[in-house]
Amino acid sequence: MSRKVKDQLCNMLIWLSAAFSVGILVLVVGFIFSKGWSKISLDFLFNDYESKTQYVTLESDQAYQAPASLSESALFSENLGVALELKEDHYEIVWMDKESPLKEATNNADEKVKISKGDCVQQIKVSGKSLKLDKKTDQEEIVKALNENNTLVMKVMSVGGGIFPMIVSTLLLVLVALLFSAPIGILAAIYLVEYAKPGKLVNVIRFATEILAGIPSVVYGLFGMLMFVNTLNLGMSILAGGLTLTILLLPTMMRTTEEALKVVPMSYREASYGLGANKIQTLSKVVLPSAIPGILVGVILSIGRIIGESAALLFTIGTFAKLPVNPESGNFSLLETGTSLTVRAYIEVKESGNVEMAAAIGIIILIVVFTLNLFSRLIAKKFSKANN
Amino acid sequence: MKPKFSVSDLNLFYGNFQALHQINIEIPSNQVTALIGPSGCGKSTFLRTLNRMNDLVDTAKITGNIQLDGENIYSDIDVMKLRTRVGMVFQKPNPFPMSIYDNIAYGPRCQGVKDKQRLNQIVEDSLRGAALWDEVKDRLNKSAMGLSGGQQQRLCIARAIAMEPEVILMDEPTSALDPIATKKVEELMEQLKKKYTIVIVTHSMQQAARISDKTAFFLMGELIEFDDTNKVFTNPQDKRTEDYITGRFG
Amino acid sequence: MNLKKLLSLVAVATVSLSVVACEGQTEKKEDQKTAESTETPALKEGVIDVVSREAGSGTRQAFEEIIGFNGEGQTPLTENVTIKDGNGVVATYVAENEQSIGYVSFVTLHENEGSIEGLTVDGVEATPENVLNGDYAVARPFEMVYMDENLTDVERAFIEFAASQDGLDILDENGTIVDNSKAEAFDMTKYDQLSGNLMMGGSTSTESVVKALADEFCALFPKVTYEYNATGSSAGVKNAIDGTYKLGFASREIKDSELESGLQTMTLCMDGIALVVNPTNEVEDISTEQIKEVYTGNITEWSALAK
Amino acid sequence: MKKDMSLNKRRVVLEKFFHGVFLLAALIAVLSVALIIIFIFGKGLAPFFSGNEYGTYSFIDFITGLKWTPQSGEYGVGYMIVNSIFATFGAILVGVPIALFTAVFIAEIAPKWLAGIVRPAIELLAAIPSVLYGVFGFAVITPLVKQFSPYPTGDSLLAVIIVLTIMILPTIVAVVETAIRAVPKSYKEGSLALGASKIQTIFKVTLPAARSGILTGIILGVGRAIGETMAVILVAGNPESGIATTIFSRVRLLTTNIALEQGYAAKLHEQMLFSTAVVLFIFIMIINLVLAQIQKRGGDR
Repeated sequence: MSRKVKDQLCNMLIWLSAAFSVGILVLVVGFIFSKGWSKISLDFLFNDYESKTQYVTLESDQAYQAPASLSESALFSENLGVALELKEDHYEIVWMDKESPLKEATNNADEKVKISKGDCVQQIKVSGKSLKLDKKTDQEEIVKALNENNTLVMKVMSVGGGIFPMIVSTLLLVLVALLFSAPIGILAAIYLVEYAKPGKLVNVIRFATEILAGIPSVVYGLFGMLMFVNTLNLGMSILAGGLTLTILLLPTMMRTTEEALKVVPMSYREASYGLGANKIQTLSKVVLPSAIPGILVGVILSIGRIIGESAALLFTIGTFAKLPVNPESGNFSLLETGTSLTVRAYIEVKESGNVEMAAAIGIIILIVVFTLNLFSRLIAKKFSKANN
Repeated sequence: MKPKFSVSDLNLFYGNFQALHQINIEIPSNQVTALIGPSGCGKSTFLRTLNRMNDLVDTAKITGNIQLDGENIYSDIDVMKLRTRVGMVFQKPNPFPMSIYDNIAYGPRCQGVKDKQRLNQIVEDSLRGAALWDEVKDRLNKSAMGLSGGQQQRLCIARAIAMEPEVILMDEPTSALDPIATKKVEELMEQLKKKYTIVIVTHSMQQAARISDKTAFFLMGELIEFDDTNKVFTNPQDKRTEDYITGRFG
Repeated sequence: MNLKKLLSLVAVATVSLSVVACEGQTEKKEDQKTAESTETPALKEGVIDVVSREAGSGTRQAFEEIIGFNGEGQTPLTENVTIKDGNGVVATYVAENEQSIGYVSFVTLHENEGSIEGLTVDGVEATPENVLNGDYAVARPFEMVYMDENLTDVERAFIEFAASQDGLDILDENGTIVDNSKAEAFDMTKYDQLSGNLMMGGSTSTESVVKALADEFCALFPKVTYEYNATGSSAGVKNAIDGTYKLGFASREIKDSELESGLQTMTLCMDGIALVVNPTNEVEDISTEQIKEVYTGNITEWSALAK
Repeated sequence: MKKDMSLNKRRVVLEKFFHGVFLLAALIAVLSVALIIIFIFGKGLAPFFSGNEYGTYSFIDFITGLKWTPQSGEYGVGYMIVNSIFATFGAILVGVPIALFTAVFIAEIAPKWLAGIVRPAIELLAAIPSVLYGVFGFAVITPLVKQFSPYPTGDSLLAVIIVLTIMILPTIVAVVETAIRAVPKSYKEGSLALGASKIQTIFKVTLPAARSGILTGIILGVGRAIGETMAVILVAGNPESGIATTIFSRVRLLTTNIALEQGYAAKLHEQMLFSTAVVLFIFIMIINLVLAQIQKRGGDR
């Protein structure tokens, strides 16, 4: 084959490979967006995941006007100033008067309860009789029950399906993991590049880091469970997950920081020493400032890895989608269980075959990770421009 | 006149390769001493022993004795202090990726000088001392990377002067510069000679003849001859010096 | 030099293979919508694609015990089986593979009504009633386990609620099988203002049912919160014993060895295991004997089952 | 104006302190590996020694066994080891050339604006969580493979290889691209100056010069492929026995075995899962040792 043809073939292969790589990305991202886009909404982002059912007691003392825009199929109650409408198999609140007693509803423990449009009313108990609301219940009976003017107990369910608890747990995980792995990783890399004399000790450290980088995340999951959950008795918790991720991230942090430090020209160090500066001054004033772009890349890579990690968290942080809040004290606690976005996405597919929910979570993750990438690229560019 | 550096029986090994053999030399103060010789003859290595820059090379080992004003610099002394007394300018200009001002102020700041006024004064004096003040005085906070090769080298000289050293070591300072910039740096050295002892490694024998008072000729890690520059260039004692100077080899 | 030659040689061969796969893939994307129109191999001649659960799953252990295979001295499970680790994934897999057969809990069948079809076993419909009257044999208990000394009154109230008429109604609504003939209504007044956190966990099959119970319970006692970690039946039992979970849940009989440590157990309800196939599958009924033959690999063709 | 050169005690102590801190941080990596080994090997190797409270199991049967049926007490990971090797080798065979060519494309061939698009695209590919690759594989790749497969199911070694190839692409491309860009310009100019074409320069000068970067990329690719769990668990089929005879046969890998049964395992069964982790761990050690040797010998000569 003449050189020209060989070149042509190679060139074609190179373009094809690049097209294949980008094509795959478009396919995977396209699939995720097509499957998950329909579920994306503000509620999806901020609602609780689990639906919450409440018994609320209501008294009404005035009559209310139905709004003009109400659709016929909606049932309106003058007594409570609220309209319900049958959606598939449950009745949903479609309209509420501003002063409706529902706004001041209290539950069995006399705590105020927030009831909003879209919540579903499952049952009404009034003057001794209880009426279940589903597609089989007779609509006149519902209206009659709604309009009986004495105390009424209503069973209201706020529909869940949101991923807010998972977002919070994931953010806490990122914080805990970075808080430990960044300092250790950076300091370790400084030792390896600036201090270490070639010899047995450095080889041992390098070999250990290589091993850590190679260990599959499922093995980290087992180790995390054994060490942090059981032996250190942290139990399944954000902290246990965070510590497991810390070790998992160490090699990435160390390697990227090492690369960043190596990129700093030796002449800078020589110049600094030549001016009588000592090692620490040289490090803090010259070497580290110009290595920051590289270190930032390491941090961003790690955040991306934390958000994407699932195997290492399966056995360490729990699977229940709730805010990591201590029930007694009511404030955030790292010792509480929580579940991350990816772990929940896996369980959605595994346990209920819910590909749409997993894809929707995937969309959120992609958006977060992509903005992180963009953000770090801008910073890196700004810093490198400032340096030379 | 007491010598600035008195070097006795100096040997240097990189691992098991011996780079310097039994060097004995007395470097006079407030004069320019040139070190010449073919590449790889150990002149740069010798220069770097004077401010212990070779410590950065793990495999380097030194025997013998170097006295700066009578004090052995290889005893247990503060190497940082040594390097503030013995400044250095490298072959390739290596300004920090910072502003011109910060480059000059770097050394003093490392030694704990914080007062703004004093720093401004040091920066101005050093830049004037390096004949660079007029060219950069209105863009002190611009990045030093924007300067030309010659300006960058003079900036490095100014940076060294800012430490108020007693000696300035120059490792082929002009080999990376064009002729005009080289001329400027050489004129500068004429000024510097008055205040500082200068030891310069150079490939160009014309440069050595032009600016140096004394010249030392190195060959294969040995000091062959060391004398007044015009004596070394007009009637060298050792045949090997004569061959090198007349360009027969090297 | 040789590294370069090896790489380009390998490159030429494999890139074309993956490009074909990639072309196939992109084209696959378009015609996925018209999957129905491409004629699938005639079902009758098709090989049976046997699907089972992963070792240790409560649903699988109960299924194999009742049908009577894969245990000590019994014929083992067939070699070519696809293992899916969860009711949901089994259901989705069966929904998308015409020739597959799998087994899921009634709860999952109840949730995936349209996309998969339950077979009748020995002519008996897979419904809670038939399990109650004993005609439908393939069922297993949902067990709640706890250590008595770990319990506070929140847990005791929840246990009482689960056994009460209200609790059984909820279990019934979620597709499990309860015998609520003799249960009385839950008396809320016995417990004045309850508060605390119900720390629960265990089998994945019982998760949705226990959550339904806990939702109702927390509606009655708003100061109570709950948490359910789906970490598997064995983890449920293990954590109940060491106190990580106050209440553990398993989707299988509790082994005597597990009871030694003083573990208390209570059967919440029964849950049938339904044999499910793809809706396009013409087979309606399967006998217990045939189930054993299929899952031990003696019957491999759908034609052997078609009436 | 002599500055005496006596030692400044305070600064020397400070210097020593920082040196200690940096060293300690570096040792944490060693400590973590030691802890992992102690815990995983501790629990994983227990069944092979007498006196284990949950009963013993022969190591030979474990390593060479072709059947994994915990309820009948048989724990053989032999077939999983072979399947894992097949899957990883397949992914490297297909993935490395593509990744290499893509890296060359970004670093050398593509015009600046196009490289500016392709590079972040590849980075985003690396950022996609493996669970989503699993979902993609489950919904798109297995149905595709089913069309070509003699078996009624798409779950297969081929599906695993395709998913793993996609996953290792970004890892290898990133490392190789930086290695190519680190090759000094003077090499390329030297080759072009001698009349070599752009493509020849790439293959004859640039790639050989970036050899150590390419090898590192392959190391990372192998490590990522052998360790992947969540992306392949939904497409592997995970049968209880059998080495893959064709690329269409179902496979169970070492990693999927652990993730599948960890929730349900107890006593001896759980220990055997840790033994599987030990095998995986030894795999990683071997891979690192072998490729570290190659890198040292074939490195930046």
